[in-house]
Parts: sequence; C-alpha cells; structure tokens
Amino acid sequence: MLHVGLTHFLVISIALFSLGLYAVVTRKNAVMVLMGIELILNSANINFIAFSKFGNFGLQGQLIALFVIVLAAAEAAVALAIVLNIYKTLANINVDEIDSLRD
Amino acid sequence: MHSVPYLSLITFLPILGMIIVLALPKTQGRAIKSLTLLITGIQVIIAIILLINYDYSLGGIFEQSSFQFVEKWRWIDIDGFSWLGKIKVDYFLGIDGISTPLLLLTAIVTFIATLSSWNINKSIKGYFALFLLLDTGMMGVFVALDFFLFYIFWELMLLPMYFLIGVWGGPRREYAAIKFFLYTLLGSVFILIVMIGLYFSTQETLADGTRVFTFNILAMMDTNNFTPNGILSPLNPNNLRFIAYIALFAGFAIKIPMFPFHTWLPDAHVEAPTPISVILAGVLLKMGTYGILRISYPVFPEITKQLIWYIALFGMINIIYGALCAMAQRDFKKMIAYSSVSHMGYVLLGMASMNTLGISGAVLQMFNHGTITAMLFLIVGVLYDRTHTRDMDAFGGIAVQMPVYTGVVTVAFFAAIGLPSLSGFISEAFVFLGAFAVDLIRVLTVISISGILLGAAYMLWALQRVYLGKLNEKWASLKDLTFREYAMFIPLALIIIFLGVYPSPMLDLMNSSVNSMVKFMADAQVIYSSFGGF
Amino acid sequence: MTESSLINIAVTILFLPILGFIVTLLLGKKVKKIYYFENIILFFSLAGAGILAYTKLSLFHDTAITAEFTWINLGNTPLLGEIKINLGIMIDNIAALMILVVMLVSFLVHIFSIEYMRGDPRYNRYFAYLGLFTFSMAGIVLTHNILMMYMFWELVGVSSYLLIGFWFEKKSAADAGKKAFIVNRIGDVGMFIGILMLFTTYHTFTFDEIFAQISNGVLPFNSGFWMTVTGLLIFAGAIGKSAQFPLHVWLPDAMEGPTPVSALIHAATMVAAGVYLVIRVFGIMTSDALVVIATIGALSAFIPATIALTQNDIKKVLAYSTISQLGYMIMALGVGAFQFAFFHLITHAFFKAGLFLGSGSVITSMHHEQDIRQMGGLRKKMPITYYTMLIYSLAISGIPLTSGFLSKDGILAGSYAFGLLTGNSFFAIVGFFVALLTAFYMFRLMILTFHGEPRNKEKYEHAKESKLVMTLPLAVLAILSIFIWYTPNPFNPEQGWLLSKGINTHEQYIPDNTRFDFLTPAKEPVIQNEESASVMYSESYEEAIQESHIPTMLLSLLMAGLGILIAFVFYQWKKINVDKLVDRFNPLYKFSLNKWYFDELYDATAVKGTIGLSSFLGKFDSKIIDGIVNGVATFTRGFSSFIGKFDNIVIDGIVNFTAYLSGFIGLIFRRFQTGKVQTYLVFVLISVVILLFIFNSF
Amino acid sequence: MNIEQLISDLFYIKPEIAVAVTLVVIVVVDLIMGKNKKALPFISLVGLLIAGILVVQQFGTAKFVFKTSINSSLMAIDNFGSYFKIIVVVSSIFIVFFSLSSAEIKSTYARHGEYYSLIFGMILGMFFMVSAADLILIYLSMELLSLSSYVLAGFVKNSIRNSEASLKYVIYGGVSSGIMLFGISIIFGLTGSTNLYEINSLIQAQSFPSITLLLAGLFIIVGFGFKISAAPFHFWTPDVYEGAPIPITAFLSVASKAAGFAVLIRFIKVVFVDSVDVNGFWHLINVIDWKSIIILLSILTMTLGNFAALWQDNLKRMLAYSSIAHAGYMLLGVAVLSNEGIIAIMIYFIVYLFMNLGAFFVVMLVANEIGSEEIDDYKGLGRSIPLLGVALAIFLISLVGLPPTAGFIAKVALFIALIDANMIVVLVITILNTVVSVYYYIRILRNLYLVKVDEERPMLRINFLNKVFVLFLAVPLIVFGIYFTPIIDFAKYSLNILGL
Repeated sequence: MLHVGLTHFLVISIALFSLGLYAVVTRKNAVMVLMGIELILNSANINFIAFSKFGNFGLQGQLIALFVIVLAAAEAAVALAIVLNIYKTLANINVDEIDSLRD
Repeated sequence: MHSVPYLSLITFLPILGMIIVLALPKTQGRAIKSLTLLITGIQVIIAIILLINYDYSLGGIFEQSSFQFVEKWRWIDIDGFSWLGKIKVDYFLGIDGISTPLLLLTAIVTFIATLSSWNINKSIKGYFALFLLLDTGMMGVFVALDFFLFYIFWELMLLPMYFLIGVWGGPRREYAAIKFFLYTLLGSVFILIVMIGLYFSTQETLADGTRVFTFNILAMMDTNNFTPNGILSPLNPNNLRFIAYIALFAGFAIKIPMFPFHTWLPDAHVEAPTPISVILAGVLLKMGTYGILRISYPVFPEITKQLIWYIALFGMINIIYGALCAMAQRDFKKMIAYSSVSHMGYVLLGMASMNTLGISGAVLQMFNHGTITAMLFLIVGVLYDRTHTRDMDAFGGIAVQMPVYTGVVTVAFFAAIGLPSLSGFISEAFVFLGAFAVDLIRVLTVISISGILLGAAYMLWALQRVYLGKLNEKWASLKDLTFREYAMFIPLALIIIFLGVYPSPMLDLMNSSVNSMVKFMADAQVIYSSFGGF
Repeated sequence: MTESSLINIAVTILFLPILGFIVTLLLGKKVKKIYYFENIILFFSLAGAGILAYTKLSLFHDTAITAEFTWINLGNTPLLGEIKINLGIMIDNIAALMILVVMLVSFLVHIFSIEYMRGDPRYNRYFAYLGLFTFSMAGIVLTHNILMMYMFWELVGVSSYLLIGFWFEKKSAADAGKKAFIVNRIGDVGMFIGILMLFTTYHTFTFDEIFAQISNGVLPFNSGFWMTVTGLLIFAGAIGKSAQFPLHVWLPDAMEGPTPVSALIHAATMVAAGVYLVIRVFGIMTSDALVVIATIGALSAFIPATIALTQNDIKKVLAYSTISQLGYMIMALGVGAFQFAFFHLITHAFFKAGLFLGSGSVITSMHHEQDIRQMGGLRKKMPITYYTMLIYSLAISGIPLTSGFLSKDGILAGSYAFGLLTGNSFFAIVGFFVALLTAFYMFRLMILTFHGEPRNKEKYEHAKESKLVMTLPLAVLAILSIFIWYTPNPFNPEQGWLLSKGINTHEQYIPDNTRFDFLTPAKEPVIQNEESASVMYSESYEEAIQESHIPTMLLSLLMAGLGILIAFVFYQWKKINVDKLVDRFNPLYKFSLNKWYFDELYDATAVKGTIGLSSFLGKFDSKIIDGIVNGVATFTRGFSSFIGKFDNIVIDGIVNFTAYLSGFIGLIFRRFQTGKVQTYLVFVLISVVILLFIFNSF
Repeated sequence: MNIEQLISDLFYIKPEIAVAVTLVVIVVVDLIMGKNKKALPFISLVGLLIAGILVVQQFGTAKFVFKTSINSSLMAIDNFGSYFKIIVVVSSIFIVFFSLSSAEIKSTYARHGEYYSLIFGMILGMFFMVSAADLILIYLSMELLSLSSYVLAGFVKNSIRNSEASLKYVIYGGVSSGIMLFGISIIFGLTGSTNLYEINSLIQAQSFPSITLLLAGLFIIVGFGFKISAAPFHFWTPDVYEGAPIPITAFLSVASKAAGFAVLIRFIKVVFVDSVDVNGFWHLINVIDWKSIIILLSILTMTLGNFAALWQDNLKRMLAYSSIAHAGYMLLGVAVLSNEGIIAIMIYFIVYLFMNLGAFFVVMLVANEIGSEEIDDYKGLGRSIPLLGVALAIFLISLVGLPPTAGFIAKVALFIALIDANMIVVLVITILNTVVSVYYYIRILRNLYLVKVDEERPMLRINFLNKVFVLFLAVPLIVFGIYFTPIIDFAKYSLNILGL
C-alpha cells in the first residue's frame, strides 16, 4: 500500500505549475492561455492545502485556497470578457497575432 | 549700512523683469526691450553702488566676517534624525574681491548685450524673458556662497542658454544648442556629485552647539569642520578627495572651456545670436574659472598644490592650441571663439601660480577678457548684421568704407593681442610674472609666452583679411556705426583703455582677497600635511 | 631751473604728442586743418627737448634726474613679499641727447610730410599716427624702468604697424605692416622673458634698483650663466626692433610705408631704440653676452651690406644700409665701444633720415618711381636734393669732415682695440670690409640716381626740385651731418663735447669674473650713476684705443675711398662692364639680389610650419577632439539620425564608437519588445532562472 | 478574536471604508440616474476628499488591526502606509480631472458608472496593498487592483489599441500573480504562516533551505516587479501604456506604481530585516542578498528604460519607458537599504506625481486636439500652445532632474542616500543614465520650439480650466524646487514602518 505523503502532493503541484506555464507560453488560443493561468493558480492551491495538512498549520491553507478559487473565478470572468471583446473587434483570439503594440 | 539687500536685488531684479515681460502683450516689442534695458541699467547702477561702498581691506575667501554685503538666511531647515542630523541649507550671499569684479563685469556685459539685442525681431517676448532669466543665473553664481545655491544658479543658466541658441541662433543652431546643453550638463553633474560628497564631509557648528551637515562653501574650507568618516574628509584615510577634485575640476573645466573639453564653444558661438555670444564669452566662460577659484582651490588646497603643474600644462595647451586653431579658421566668429579658448588659458596659467601676481592676473584677465571678447563678438555682429556672412575671405578693405568701425576694431584687436596701454596687457603680464616666479611651472610659462606671438599673428592676419586691402566692391555700400552701436562700443573701449593705463582700481579691489587666498592656500599646506598623505 | 622743473619739461614733452594724437584723430574728420595742431605741438616738444638737453648737459651734468610714482601697489604679499610697480622718468645725459634727436628728426619729418603727403585722403590721420609714434618713442627714451620701456616698445611697434600699413589698400603695405609687427614680437617675446627673469630675481623693474642689486652680487638663479642668458633675452628685443640678423627681414618690407615714415621710424629713431635699449642695460651684459651681441652686430652689418650692393629700389638700398649701420652700432656695443655706438646712433639718425627724405624728394618728383634704373641725371633737375644727399652719402661712407667719419671711425677703432686686447680681430675685419661695401653701394646709388644720362626720359622731363618745406629739412639735416657740431677737431671726436661731456659713463655692475676686465666696474654698490667723465675706462683700454686711433683712421679712409672709387669705375666711368661681371658671378649676384633667400627660408620653415600646424590642428580639433569628446560625453544614440550634418563626422571617425554603442544598446533593448505577450513571459521566466542561479550561492 | 475587537478595528480602516462606500454610491447613483452621468465625477471627488481627510486624520496612528492570532494581524496602520495613500488619493483626484477632459473617456459616456466604480476598485485595492501585513491580503488586494485595471486598460471597447493592451495586461498580470501566489505558497509551506511579521521572526529563529527561500522570494518579486514595472518584469509596460486611455496610463504610472513600491518596501523591510542601526541602515537577515538583487534590477531597469526611450517616436510610449527608468532610480532607494533611501523614494514619489501626471496631461490635451501622440507631430507646436509648452518644458526638465525644479531635489535626495551608503559606482551609473535621459526629453522641447516648420501651426484651443489645472501641476514643481522643506518634512514624518 502506497503511502500518500507531502512529496506526492508537491510533485503534482509542481507538475501542474509547469504545465500551466507551458500552456501559457505555447498555446495560441487566448482561452487556452487563460486555462494555463488557472492551472498555475490551482497548483498553488494544492500547495496551500497540502502544507496545511501535513504541516499541522490548522485550516489556514484551506481557507486561503477558498479565497484563491473565488479570485480565480473573478479573474477568469474578467479575462474572458476581455477576450470576447477582442474577438468582437478583431475576430481573432490568437495571442501571438495580437502584436500591433510593439517597438 | 548694508541694510539694503543689494545682492538679492541685483540677482533677482531680472526675475521681476521677466515676470513683467511675460505679462506684457506680444506686440509691445519696444516696451519689452526698454524694460530689459532699464533692468540691466539698474543692475549696473547697483554694481556701482556696491563698488562705492566696498571695503577694500577685507579679504573674504574663507571667513564670513570678511565678506561684504552678506545676506544669510536659513532657507531649508529640517530637524533630522539621530542618523541624518539636521538638514540646513542657507540662502547665503556675499561678495569679496574675487567675485566683485565679475559681478561688475556681468552687469556691464549684460547691459551691452541688451543694447545689442535691439535688432532681435523674432518672438521678442520669449527672447527677453529668457535673457533676463539667464541674467539672474549669472549674477547668482557670482554671489552665492552656499554650494547648493551656487549649483542651482549654475544650472539655471543652462536652459535659457539652450533656447537662446536653439531658437534665435544660426542655421545649425539645434546641433550647437544640444551640444552646449549636453556638455555643460555633463560637467554640472560632476559638480553635483562632489557637492553631495562634500556635504557629507562637512559639519558646521550651530549657535546652539549642535553639528549639522552643511553646503556652506566657507565651512567646507575649515578643517575643523570635517567629519571623521566623511567620504571627502581629509580625516578619513580612505577619502576620495583626489578623485573628487578631478571630477569637480572637470566640471568647471568644461565651462572654461579647457582643452579637450572646448569643442562645444566654437559651435555654440558660431550659431548663437550676437548678444548671446557676447554673454557666453563675456560672462559664462568665467564661471568655470571662478568656480575653480572659489571652490576647488580653497576646499581642496592640498590637492591643488599637487596638481598645479597639470593646471599650468592645460593652461599652456589652451593658450597655444587655441591660438593655432584660431589661425586656421575662415569663419570670423569661430576665430574669435578660439581666441577665447586661448585667452582663458592665461587665466588657468595664472591660477596655477598660486601667488598674488598670478592670481591677480588671472582674475583681472577674467574681467579684461570679458570686456575685450564682448567687444570682439559685437564687432563680428556689426559686420554680420550688414553683410550676412562671416567668411573672412569674403571681406577685404572694410576699413575704407567703415573707418570709425575699423578704429574700434583696431582697439579691440590690439587689446586682444595684449598691447600695453590696453587692459589685456596688464593681466597677461601679471599672469606671466606670477607663473614665472614658480619654479615648477617656469618652463611651461616660457612656452606659453609664445602665445602672445601667435595671438598677434592670427589677430593681425584677420585684421588684414577683413579690413585692409582693396575694398571688395560687394561691400561698397556699407554704412558706418549707428548711434546704438556707438553706445555699445564706447563704454567697453573706455574700460579697456582705462584699465590698460591705470589698472590699480581693479587690482586694489581684488588685492586683499587675492592675498588672503594665497595665504590661505599656503597655510593650508601645513594643516593638511598634518593629516598625513591623502 | 631746478630738477623738478626738468622733470616737468620731460613729462610735458612726453605727453604733448599723445595729446596731438588724440585731438588730431578725433577731430580729423571734422576739421581739415587740424594737422597744424600736431605740427605746432611737435614744435613745442622740440623746443622743450632742446631746453631739456641743454639744461641737463650744462647744469645737471653729473647726476641722473629721476622721478617716479607708484603705478600698481600690491602691498606686502604672502609669498612674494613687497610688490610695487613704479613708473617714472629718468633723465641722464644719454636720454637728454636722445630725446633731442628724436624730437628734432620727428619735427623735421612732420614739416617734410606736410608737402609730401598732401592730397592723401587720410591726411590728418597720418599726422595723428606720427604723434602716437613720437609719444611712444619719447616714452622709450625717458623711462627709468624696463617694464615701461617694454610698454612703449610695443607702442612704437603699433605706430610702426599703422604707419607702414598706412596705405592699407595696397596688399603689400598691409602685409608689410603685419610682418613688421609679428617679427618684432618674436624679439619682444625674448625681451619679455628677460624681463620676467629680472623681475623674478629682483622684484623690481627699475634699472637703478636692478643694477644696485647686481652690484650686491644678486644674480638670476645665482649664476653668471643665467645673467648672460637674461642679458641676451633682453637683447632679443633689440634684435627685433633694430632689425638685426636674423630678424632683419621686416625692415626692407617696411619701406611700403610713406617715405617720411621710413626716415623717421625705420632709419633714425625707432630702429635705433634697440641700440638705446642695449645702452640702457649695458651694465648687466657679461663678457659672453657681449661677444654674442658683437657677433650679431657684425653679421647684421655684413649681410645687408652685401644685399644692398645689388638692390635697385632706392628705398630698399637705404633700408639695407640702415640695417648694416645698426649692425655697426650693435657690434660697437658688443666690443665695448659704448660711447661710439651712441655717437654713431646720433650721427646716423641725421644723415640716414636725410637720405630717406632725400629719396622721398626724388620719388615725389619722379612720380612715385623708386627704381634707380629708371633714374639718372637728376643732379641738374634737383640740385638741393643732390647736394644734401651727397653730404649724407659722404657721411655714411665715413669721409673726413662729416659726422659719420667721426663716429664710424670710433667704432672701427673700438673693434680694433678689442682685437688688440682680446686677440679676436674678427670684428675689426668685418668692420673695415663693410666700410668698403658701404661706400660702394652708396655711391652706386648716388651715381645711378643723379649722375649720367636720364634713363627714363619721360619721367625725367617732369621731374623738378621739391618745395621749400621739403628741402628745408634736407638742408637742416645736411648741416647736422657736418663734424663741427660734435667736435672742433674733425679727426678726433674725443675732444668734442659730446664724447667728453655728453655721454655719461656706463658701468658694468656684474661680478668681476663675468666681465671683460677692460670694462669699467661700478665704483661702489648701490649708487646712482656715479659720474666720472675723466676716467671712463680702465687704463689698458684707454691705451688700446689711443694706439688704434691712427691705423684705424687710415685704414677706414682707404676702405671708403676704395669703395667710392670702385663705384665710379663701375657706374660713372663704366670702365668695367657691370653686366659681364654679374654674369660671371651670377650665383653670387642672385644670392645677393634675393636677399640671401631669408624671406624664402622663413616662409618655408616658420611661416609655412605655423600655418600648416594651425590648419592641421584646426582640422584635428573639429574632427578628432570634437569627435572623441562627443562620443564619450554624449553617450547617446549619437547625433546620427538626429542631426544631419553630424553624420559625416560619425562616418569619418571610429571616435563615435561610443555613441553608436549606446544606440546599439537601445536597439538590443528594443529587440525584446516584440509585442507578443507570450514572448515576454518567456523572458520573465528566463530572467527568474538566471537570477536564481546568480544569487543561489548566498 | 471577538466581535468588539473586529468593530473597533474597523475604525482603523475608515479610509478604506470610505472608498468602498463611494464605490457603492457610484454604482447606486448610476443605476438611479440612468442616462445622466454628470454627477459621477463629483461624487468621486467627494468620496476621494473624504477618504483623503480620513487618511490625514490617521497620521500618527501605529497599530496592527485584524488580529488573526496573538502576534499576527492582517493590516498594519502606520504613517508609511498613510503617506502612500495620500499619494494615491491625490493622484486619483487628478485622474478624475483628467477623465473629465479626456476625449477617449468622453466617448464612453454611457459607461461612466462602470468607469468610476472601477477606478474606485483600483483605489480600494491600492489602499489595502499599502497597509497589508499579510501575504494573502497583499495577493488579494493586488488582484483587486489588477482586475479593475485590466478592464480600464481596455475601457474604450471599440478601440483596437485598448483591447490589445487589455488582453496583454490580463495575461501578463495573471501569470505574474499566479507565480507570485506560488511563491507565497512555498513560503507558507516553509514557515506555516503568511504574516510578514511572523515570517520574519521565524526566519530569524531557524534556518531554512536558502535556495527554496530564494525561489519563493524571486517568485514574489515577479508579482511586485510587475506592478512597479521593474526590468525584467516590465515588458507589459510600454505596450499597455501606449494602448490604454491616457488617464489610465497616467494612473497606472503613478498610483499603481506607488502602491507597488509601498508593498515592496514593506515586504523587504518587515520580512528580511533584523535590525536598523543608529545611522538608519538596515541589516538584512542572512538568507537572501536583496541588496545585490535590487541593485542589479534597478541598474537594469533604468538603463533599459533610458536607452529604449531614445528610440521611441510615440510620446506616450516614450513616457512609458521614462517611467520605467524612473522606477529604476527609485529602486535604488530600496537598494541602499536605509531609512534615507526610503525618504528619497517618498520624496521622489511626490515629485514624480506632479511631473509625470503633468506630462501625461499635456500629452492628453494635445492629443485631444491634434489626435496624435507622435513626437514628430509636436514640431513647431511651441507657439500654438504657449502655456502648455512652457508647462511641458517644466515637467520635462523636472523629469531630467535639473534645478530649480523639484525633480532636482528628488534626484539629490536619492544621490545623497547613495553617497551616504558609499555606493559611488552605482551613483556614477545613475548619473550617466540621467545624462542619457536628457537626450530624449530635450528632443521634445526641440520639436516644440527649435524645429522650423513650413506652415504656421494654428493655435490650439485649450479650455481655461485645463490651463489652470496645468498650472496646478507645474507650479508646485517650481515651488518645491526652491523651497523643499515641506516635502522633506512630510516624508521624514511619514517614515514610520510599523514593525521592529
């Protein structure tokens, strides 16, 4: 029987974090990029909860995760609205093609 | 007796004028000009009042009690913390024998430059507003005794000058203006660093016994005021005084302008309108040498002593290099500009002597060069106004057409050559007498003397190319001087002749201060050597 | 008559001419006849000078009269001690005589000029300049200190500049003025350095005080060598002003000025100022210095004399002869024949001024023709001019009964005696040889101008004798060239009042070991002109002079006669074909005609060199220095795209590398700003990783 | 923690409450008034004034509020925070005025209710940021600030520029804050706390793996660096500044940056400093070499900002780079790790507020009239806008840091701090940077006055109120340049970071 310890959680969270970053920098579709950001936030959430559980820090970590989830939702809402707006004006949400502001 | 704040008055009067000028409608060109003339005229009068009430026996230089017309108010007063101490900046004005001649010079040259500005027709309002602002900056530099204040005035001139050259200048005025601006800014940034370093190395004792950091230039000269660990304090064995001296000197040298920092000068002069050239050469250049005398010398006497050979060397290079470059010019104004480089070299050489004769010569040379070169630039201006060219080879025989003007030219040129009985001779002779007396720089002095030969060569060559020879038919309709031009030239010519025949009034004016400076510098060597090495 | 009233007279005659200058210059435009003012002023100055000289020599013969005031007083200075610059006047016998000569010649030239310059558009200004010159010259003569002498020295330079270039529309005239001033300045630089050495050592400019301190053994840098150097540096001023070799080149060119000016300035007075200067500071000249001076004098006597042989411009011949005669005087000083040098100065002033004025008279009547090859036979047309000029020519050739004989003979005797005393007879040989040359070229000039057939008929027809205002000065000067004014014995000047009473003794103040032992030492330290007319020189010298008197006289007569004879053979009787001779010695002839190529030499070296250097530096300055400093100082993307003109310079030089560099940095930074947000994020992540690596080790 | 405690603690966040209430009022009024939006700016101003007064009243208070345990609490009310709140309030007031004249904002008249409420959202976020004493509160308030500003950056919906700016901003900001959150989670894992003060005592007491701590610290700095636009986290700045409406750009460049600096300073000071010596120098706990890191970042930031600014043709973009460069200068104040450095930053911010807002304001007014922000379009404009031209000159000179403007005083204060900390080499680099900066600032003046143009440009009509307003921004720069006692006194008085 495998004992699930802190390390496993951390590995998962690091993996999520990395995948999130990977998605952010490679996906062309803006929605995919936003999902990458969600991954990053959730990896942090896993950290908080895992630390809280294995570190005997009370319920603080879980509480923080709740805040973050709410915020992530708000951020997603705002971001999706902006993407929508972009789609309306440009009919295109490919992040790497939106580069008219540059040096 | 000195209840009237003459120095504040003479410094800030132009600001008042500037406000009135700005308030006047654009169309009132004449009124603006007359107002400016009035303001600068009052400045001359104030300068004369100062001269009349001046006590010749007081030395100045390093002690407040022997400065005159002192105005000292607490300007910035912040009670600090244990770790910062109090921040005190004084509004501290005063004059001594070194600043008074330059103050007088500034008043006179500005007045003449105002007359010469009479035919400015492009945005009169802006021109005279900036002109008056510049005036305040110049006056301020010569009367400020607090480094912070000094620096503010110093920088205050920068922008008006930039615009005056950049807007009212010749074809390449933008280039010249930005060049002037960047050079001088770079120089003043060095000064700023040293200023802050000195601030942290000097603590003044207040009346209540507390010790505060200070920008007071006089306090910086008193070895009792140095903090033990200040970055520029001689008490600190790891101090950076040597580097700071170089930086400060470079900052001032750019203004002089000393070789190899001089290249902004010909461009700025060529492009600047005549009155601005007059001010630039007549007053602004002196700020560099004045700064060295007022700050570099007495604040860093021990390093000055180590470096006099180099100062003299650069003086020599300036003299000869400037003269040779002047000889190569075809542009009349550029030639005069290079002659300024050459003549400012005498000032450096005189200062390097560190004795009464040399320093008197240097200060006198500042005054004399101010008047002579102002006249030279006016001369170019008169010709340029009429012919719209400055190519010396395009002239010839102007003397036939404009005899009186040529007479004025002859006086000015011979004054620049250093002809006895005109003022330039006395100062050059004093510089050489002073510098020759110092063993260390004697050889450099002897080489420098060839400058008077080269000076004669390029000046007379120019005189010949422009004024002598057959009249170039193109200029057969030139008119001789107008009344306004007489009014510009005659005062300057009279000063030049008077000081050439009888220089004592000016020398007496500065004598106590120069002696006190020399004594201070000599005594300081002993004191500083007790701190052990640098 | 008291001493103070003498001083008053001196001050008056000093300042009258400058008053004339100012008034004439300022009113010249408005008042046509204002030149009379200047002339009248000069008359009063001359009268004053006469009274001064007479009174000084008769009543106050034994003392030098001085008066001074403090001009600049710096008080007790910290490092240099008491510094006080006094200006003042000293009238000793030499000064009194000199001022009389100056005023006399000046007055005569003024008179002469009234007619000579008539019709010139700047007539009044001419007289104003003459006034300025007279003032400056009087200043040189009357001063009691070397600084003031230097100041007036420069002032005469300026008046000379103004007068040479008086007809400045002519390029050659303007050039000549400039050349004269600049060449003079070369000497002046030396003189100025000498003055600096004197002041640095003695802290005074006053002659007497300097002499007194030298007598007390104070020397520059405590060394006799530096005393010699100081003396020679001061002498450099004389080389310039008296147009001595190698700075003689300006004087012939100076003939571009009006002829009366040449007479006054470039023959009689200003150029003699160099001699006067050496007389003033004779007391500090060491034996080494004197030998150098004598050598310079000898060369200056010889070289121009050879040049004068072949010149065809009447004024150029006289100019070279002037240099040559001045060389005589300088040489005389060098060999210690102090009193004869001064004597010759006076006599030369009169006859040379006369020669110039005479040539002026010829030139006017020939309608400004100066080439002697175009003249001839003028004797009949211009008898007064001819006879006066003959007297002058005899005088300059050293024919008995003229003043020139007396003084020249003295100089030759001095150099002969010098040879006897030191074994160095070089100067005597040069002296006699030059005497021959002098006689030759003077009579060549006279013959070609006045004798024979007119070679330019047209001009000859129009030639006529000048007016009285012009001939009168000629006559006066001719009379003054007769021996009787100087001594009753036409063969021995020492019996005359001038040498026995007029010239006060010189003293050598320098230490004994640096002095020629036959020259007089100062009697005692700290004295002012201890006079002793009877014993002027040490006895050995006195004896040597006596011994050389007779042989010298005979030899010099022989030489002069020979010179005149050859001139007649060549030009009057034409026994020898000159042209053939010229062909045979063509290189020598060319060498002489072209003035030994001095001008070319100087032009190729000094002038070209300076101008070349200056134009190089001018370019260097605008390209390299400016470039370097711009590059370092601005440190921006450069003026390249901002200011069009600057491009050239940027491209020209590697110097703006820095400017480019900064622009380049900016460009690199811009590269990162791609506009793609994902790229940005990659950069951020990379930066974090880099930072992590950098600061990991903490 | 009991309810009385909570209520009495609410008393200490009166300014924040005032801002929140105003936000609500704006929303409500917007709903009630329907199409008439005229009242909104005035309500905003009133709300800001009240908040401002409340902040001023709070000066002198030093208290931890909202305790979460015995020795940890959510917020620290101190003068330092109040100082930055004042800066936020003042700049907000200016921004409201800006918005009144901005053509861009006027075009969205129908949505002014959202506009002002979002502005107040930003303000609220900033207020909490500057007082936060807990990493989670820092994160939340930063997100509040960010979310509002994402929307505002793209507020003019039909402008492509706006939309693009806003998209870039949200992606960049989302990732940055995500990384920061991850960093916070690591800190939490190591120490078991998110309270700055607790973390401080913990890392003093025991040793942690330094690489982990460094990683966490750098992750958190990514978030802060994003807010203050410090290189290499600045990349969004030029694009967003150029794209966003000018009032928002100005607001971001001043207020948002001020809040970012406040939180950065508090973070470093509270978490990583173990003591302050008598000379005002801070001594770091020996875990992370913040001094070197920040020096590196600041030199990079100012150099990049200045050199990249040389190449810009769009004035707004140039000002964006210039604001990056100024962030670099101010970071030096952090890098010296001394009270003097903090004073320098505080002085710098007051001055920066006036000069930067002023510059943006003039750019906006000109853009309103000529419809362009290109530097080349300013050629020969000097005589068309006499007053604005002079004012712009003053702002730019102050940005360069020349006397007699207040910009000089700010620079001098910074240099003083540097010299006192013996950081001469850094000082020289800074000064060289200043000299470089002259070049691009003066270029604008050159275009205004020096360049000759063929046709005479017509006078621009500038509203009288706007002229007065420009003077409000320009005159203080001269006054403080000559008499700077008040700002130094104020900064000095506010130098009280609650803590050790």
